[in-house]
Amino acid sequence: MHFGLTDEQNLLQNTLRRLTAEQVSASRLREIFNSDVGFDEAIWKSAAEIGLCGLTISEQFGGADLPLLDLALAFEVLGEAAVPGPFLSHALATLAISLSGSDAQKAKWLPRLASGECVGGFAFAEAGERWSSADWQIGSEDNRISGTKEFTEVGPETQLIVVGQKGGKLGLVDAHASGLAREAIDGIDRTRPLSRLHFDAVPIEPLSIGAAGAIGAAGARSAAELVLDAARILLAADALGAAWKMIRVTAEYAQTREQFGTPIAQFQAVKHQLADMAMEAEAMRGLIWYAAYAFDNLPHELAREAATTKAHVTDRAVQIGRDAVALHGGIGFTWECDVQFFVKRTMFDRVWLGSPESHRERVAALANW
Amino acid sequence: MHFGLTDEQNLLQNTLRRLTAEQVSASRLREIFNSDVGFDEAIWKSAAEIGLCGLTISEQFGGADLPLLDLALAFEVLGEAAVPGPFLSHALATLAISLSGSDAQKAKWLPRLASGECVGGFAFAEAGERWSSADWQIGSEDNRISGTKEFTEVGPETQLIVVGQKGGKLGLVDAHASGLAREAIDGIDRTRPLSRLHFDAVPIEPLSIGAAGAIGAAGARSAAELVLDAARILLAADALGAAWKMIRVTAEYAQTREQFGTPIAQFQAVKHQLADMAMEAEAMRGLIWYAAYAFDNLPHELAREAATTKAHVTDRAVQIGRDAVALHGGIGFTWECDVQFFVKRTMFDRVWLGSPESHRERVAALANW
Amino acid sequence: MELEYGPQYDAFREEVKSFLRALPPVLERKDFLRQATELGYIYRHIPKRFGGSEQSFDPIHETIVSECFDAHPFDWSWRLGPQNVGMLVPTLLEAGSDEQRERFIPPTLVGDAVWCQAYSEPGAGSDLASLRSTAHLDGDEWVINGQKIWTSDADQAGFMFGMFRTEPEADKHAGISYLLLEMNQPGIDVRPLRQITGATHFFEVFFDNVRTPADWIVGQRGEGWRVARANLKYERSLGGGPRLRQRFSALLSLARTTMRQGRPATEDPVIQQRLAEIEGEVRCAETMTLRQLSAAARGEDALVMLPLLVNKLYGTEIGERIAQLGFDLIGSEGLMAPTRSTWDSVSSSAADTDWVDQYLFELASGIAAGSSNIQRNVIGERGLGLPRDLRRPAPGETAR
Amino acid sequence: MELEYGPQYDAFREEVKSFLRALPPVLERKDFLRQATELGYIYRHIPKRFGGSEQSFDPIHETIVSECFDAHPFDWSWRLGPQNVGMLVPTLLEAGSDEQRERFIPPTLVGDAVWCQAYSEPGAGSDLASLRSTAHLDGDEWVINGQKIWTSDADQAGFMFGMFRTEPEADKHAGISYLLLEMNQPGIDVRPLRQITGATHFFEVFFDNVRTPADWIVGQRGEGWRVARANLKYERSLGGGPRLRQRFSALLSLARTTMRQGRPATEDPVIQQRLAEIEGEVRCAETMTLRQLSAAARGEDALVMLPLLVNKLYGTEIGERIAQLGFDLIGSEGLMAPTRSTWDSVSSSAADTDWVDQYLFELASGIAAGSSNIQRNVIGERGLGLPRDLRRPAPGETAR
Repeated sequence: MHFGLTDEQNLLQNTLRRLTAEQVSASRLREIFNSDVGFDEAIWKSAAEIGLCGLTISEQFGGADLPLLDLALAFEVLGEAAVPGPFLSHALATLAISLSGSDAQKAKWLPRLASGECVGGFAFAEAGERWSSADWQIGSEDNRISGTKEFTEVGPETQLIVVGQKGGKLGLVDAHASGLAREAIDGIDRTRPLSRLHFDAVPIEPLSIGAAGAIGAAGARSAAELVLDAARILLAADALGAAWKMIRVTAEYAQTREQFGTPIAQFQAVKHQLADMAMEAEAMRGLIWYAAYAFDNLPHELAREAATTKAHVTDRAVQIGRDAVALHGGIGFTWECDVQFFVKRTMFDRVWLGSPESHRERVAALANW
Repeated sequence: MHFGLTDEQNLLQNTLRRLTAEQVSASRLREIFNSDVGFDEAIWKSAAEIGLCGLTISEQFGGADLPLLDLALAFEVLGEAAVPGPFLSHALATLAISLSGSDAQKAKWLPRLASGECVGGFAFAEAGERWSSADWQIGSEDNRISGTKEFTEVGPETQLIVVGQKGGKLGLVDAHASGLAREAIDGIDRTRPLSRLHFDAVPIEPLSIGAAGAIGAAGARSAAELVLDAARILLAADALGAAWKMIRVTAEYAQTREQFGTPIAQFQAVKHQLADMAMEAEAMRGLIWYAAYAFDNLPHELAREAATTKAHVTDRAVQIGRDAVALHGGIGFTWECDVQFFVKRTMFDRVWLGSPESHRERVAALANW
Repeated sequence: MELEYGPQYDAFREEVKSFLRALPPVLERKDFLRQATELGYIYRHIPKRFGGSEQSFDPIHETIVSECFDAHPFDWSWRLGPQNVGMLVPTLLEAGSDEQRERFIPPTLVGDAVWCQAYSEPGAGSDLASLRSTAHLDGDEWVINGQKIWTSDADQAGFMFGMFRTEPEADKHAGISYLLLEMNQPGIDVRPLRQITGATHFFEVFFDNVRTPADWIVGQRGEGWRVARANLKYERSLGGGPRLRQRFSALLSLARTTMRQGRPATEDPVIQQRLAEIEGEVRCAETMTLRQLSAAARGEDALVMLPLLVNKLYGTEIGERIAQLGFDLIGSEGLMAPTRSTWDSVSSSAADTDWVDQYLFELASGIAAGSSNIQRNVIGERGLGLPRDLRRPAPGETAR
Repeated sequence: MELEYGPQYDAFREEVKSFLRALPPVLERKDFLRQATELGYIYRHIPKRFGGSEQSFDPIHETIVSECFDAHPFDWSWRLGPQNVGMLVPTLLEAGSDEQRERFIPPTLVGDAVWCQAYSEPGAGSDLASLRSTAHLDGDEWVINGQKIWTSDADQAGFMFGMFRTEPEADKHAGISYLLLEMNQPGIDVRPLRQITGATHFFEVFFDNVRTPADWIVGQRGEGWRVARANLKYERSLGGGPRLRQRFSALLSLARTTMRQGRPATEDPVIQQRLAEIEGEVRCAETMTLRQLSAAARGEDALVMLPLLVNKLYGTEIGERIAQLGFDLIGSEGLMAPTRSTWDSVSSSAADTDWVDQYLFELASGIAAGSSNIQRNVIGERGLGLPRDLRRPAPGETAR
């Protein structure tokens, strides 16, 4: 029995932390926030170099063949540093292909995705809160797809897009195919690209529906469902990292900021609020670990754990963000205060893929309440 | 425009406060709580002497002919002192007869109710959360009623009971009629008698359904509906009194109780909690005034105001009670601490006549949301 | 208790409405202000010799005017910032010299002199006694250095009023003076301050040897703190009831038009509960406002001390809940960048991204109103008679 | 990460289950304890010479035993109060004399010596340093005077351990000693302390010249504070995960059997949201417990410092929410007086009035666990490295 991290997992996080400390400075983030690119090629390349882009991809295709837990731990660090770039969608694309690609598809795409040379995307949501695979309406005919996908974490750098279709099917689309128009959206979180994708008879190459491949055997659930569960867990991990970052930043600020001749951290009202924030944040850590472990090891628990985790963690993380801003006082309300990167990051994590309320409905439905 | 109390209204509250200060001591309350009588004859008589039992009854029948607001103000003081006795049901009985009794019924009962010589009761709820007049199932045949009424604030002292029936009808029953069996219930709030009433072909004398009489003209609503709205407002007023009492007691305690060499009121965590409690409590005062004013003056607003008031005030009052206990520390958790009288009083106010949630549903339904 | 205003006020309301209806569609600010002053609708507390209408105290009258103005579909965008007639003018009336009053009040009332306020500093949020920007006399001029923050209208104002430390030896409050100065001069650097919402409603102002005449001080040296508080007696906050009702109505409209599983969100039981709970709070705020208005009209402010103490914090918390439910209702649209709001846009949210803006904007409300925790201290101390916080003794001070 | 316990632990679990299944339906406490000790299921940290099973540290082993015991439908009502083997025994092992260990530990383990704990006093809640009950030496006996509160089992205990002020000159903590005494003697007055729920789980104990031998002191004079904390190293709170899961299950059963408009409350969207939110919190508590168990088993307590600091307060808040939803679910039954619970009844609520009891009982949880606000201080200071609160300087002390 070991419910904790291995030395390798700690090393993974620390390696990534060193990278972000060097490359993802507050001033770089401010540049990103003052633009609308949501991507930084240098950071992407450095992350790819340490293997981040292929963490769960099988070794035979150039990946590290690690479980989802390790990917979630990496995402915690991405959230902690608000690392810009479509890491989430890239990871989901690699999972989709690993789970349901043919041998040829894997051989063609996974090595390029693992190296980061090819930036993957994942387009699935449709207007009207259609996030879940059961709700997707757009289908393809003769391997050509038409319709609009919303809120995709896809930017100009994206080359390959896994697209969700009616019936929970997945398919591969060249991001630069003719007939595909990308409409950039100014999103709440400018560290992640956001686009609306208009498909007009764009060629799409199907992936098989069932889950087969390097990662787990999850019974009768489709690859699309598994990928969405992974997304729920990774969003939560990202939010945990961002939440802890805001707590640390706020605790430091409270020790330096003086009011009435005293560091505000000495006022109980401030100290207790920080204590409550730390309590909420630390309590979420094991929840994420467990859900990520379930992805690879407890297929029958996965769906419900993932929904609980997404609902709980992203909900509380946003609240932690709001408290962090309030504790900063006026400065917290400015564009110049670093807290904004993380507040908005958690807002994205909370809304993308559906609200806490919708995930709690899912928790109830999955248990037949 | 005057949204405040008149000198007469302040006098009414202060007169009643003097009475409770003299007669409703903590030790008397403790005796009541250690027994299960829910009634104190001496207190009842004193209250009757200053006119409390007939406050809204018309002068021609020996009452003071005051609006519901004045009754609500009196109930605030009853809550503030946790005055034992079925004052609520008595008031509802007088309202029911005033609103829908025949001249003969009024002439027969109102003077005796106004003097307090006759203790009135009101029996309406049925098992399964059937509090609203639309939900009452039990009817009468040939002016005889059979069935069981739950959670009645009726004790051995009660002499006349207004009983709600199917179709929102009301009728009068002699509390000592044969066929009527009173089963005493050990209730959460021992300052109020609680009984289950079993009717077995008990004679019942009908009141007219429509509202007519001394108090207001509220369009098409039945007397039963108006009486229940009055009940909602009076419960809220009682809860407001109890809540403010707990705040004052706790604020005093916080100034005398020392921990770590300092009165605990100097700790921000304590002070801010008390400030939040005071804010919630003071904000409720005008809500109750307005709803009570609506009873007599704004018939079209009444139903929704009464539901909002009952939901909001009793919900927050119980929370104030829980905070008051917590701020008292260990002693607050004991039977010997006076706070328990008021916590339990607000619990009664919250649950009787239906939960805040059910009243919020009503608020939504009445606005056609 | 009587909720009707009575026939004379009803007639007055009709009069104001008629006045507004009779206005031409485009009207110059000055013409409007002149007419409204002549009719006694505005500037009631200001003597006629300074351009006011000089009338007796009547908050119901004021409330009716403000309700009618708010309801009239007029382009009010030229309205003066509240720091002008709401802060500078009463301060001068209370503590200014006759020269200052005559010179500054009349042009301020018609918008010829526009002011900005310089109180807050980056290091001094709620704790104004720790202000560090300084002014020292050099001949017959004050020389000002330092930095102010959260100054609205600094880009368009011709004048500034503010607090500056003039007596470096004196203790805290005692060292601050209240000065007036012209904005259009070298040494003043106005920089927009971008908010978390992306919008820019405020400015930072930097002072590098900025000059103002020696007699542009209001009150005496070291009295700045008292002078700045002088206008408080003119400022009766009647609570945010009407404004919260407006915002709740916008929320309800949003819920009515938001579809969830094919039905309006207002039919979703979870949303119904949240809406009804918020409406209960809004009713509380509205009835607190009514109590305060009534008490003000009758000169019975002592009866509403607690509502006066709590209404700001209470309104802040309701605003937060309205914003949160609005943000939840817009669902995925919450992924969009906020509309760049104007300061007042929160009352009229319509587009989904306005709710993103409001959700972020609400973060400021607890901060802008003076931190909520400080208000809790005040409620506890003045409202419940609790003792003051433990404080750090001054250096060398011996504990008793 | 690996959530399986592994084959040897699985086998051990089967062994414990078999042992329990093989027990006769009625079994004397002593027989049970003797057998369980011989098999090494209990008293692992206690040397054999004092009646323990003296085994190596293995929290997984302990967890399996406790899970199996809890799940077995056995009449456990004779279980010893936690103050006996959980507090007194480790304290003696750590700080007692050999004579004290030999005399008191063996009978305590089999329930022949039953203890009650005397720490809290009416004037000293979370602030134990301000204890006022005294003991002074009179020849070869301590003479004890004062009052203790919140003492469970005082009606049946033959012995008491507690903290008394023996050095009136010394400062706060330094003046307290840890004494043992016999309950059956004149001068001791045990009075039941009725709780807000109406039940009586605790007692007040009054001391009027109560006597105990001079050598019934544990540790040295003035070391009582340190001695009382000595057992902390034996007390590893692994968090309340399993217990909260039990309580959540009871809540879910209640919701399943509560009908609302003809359908189970579990189908009510408002209830579903509340249940799912609470379950999220319960899952957090359960996974924190797992983290702590794993860390304990691997000797890596430093990795779970934060969970150790927060788990009590976190559990308290979840318990409060479970109790509130339960109370809401029972609806009108909330008007009934609470069931007079036993201390442990909260885990097995079935009757509606049990939920009334739990609703009131939860009021105590924040208090019993040491006030929640004090825990927040500890989390802030030890968990986040924040400075200590401002404190009132001692008389005469000069501020720096």
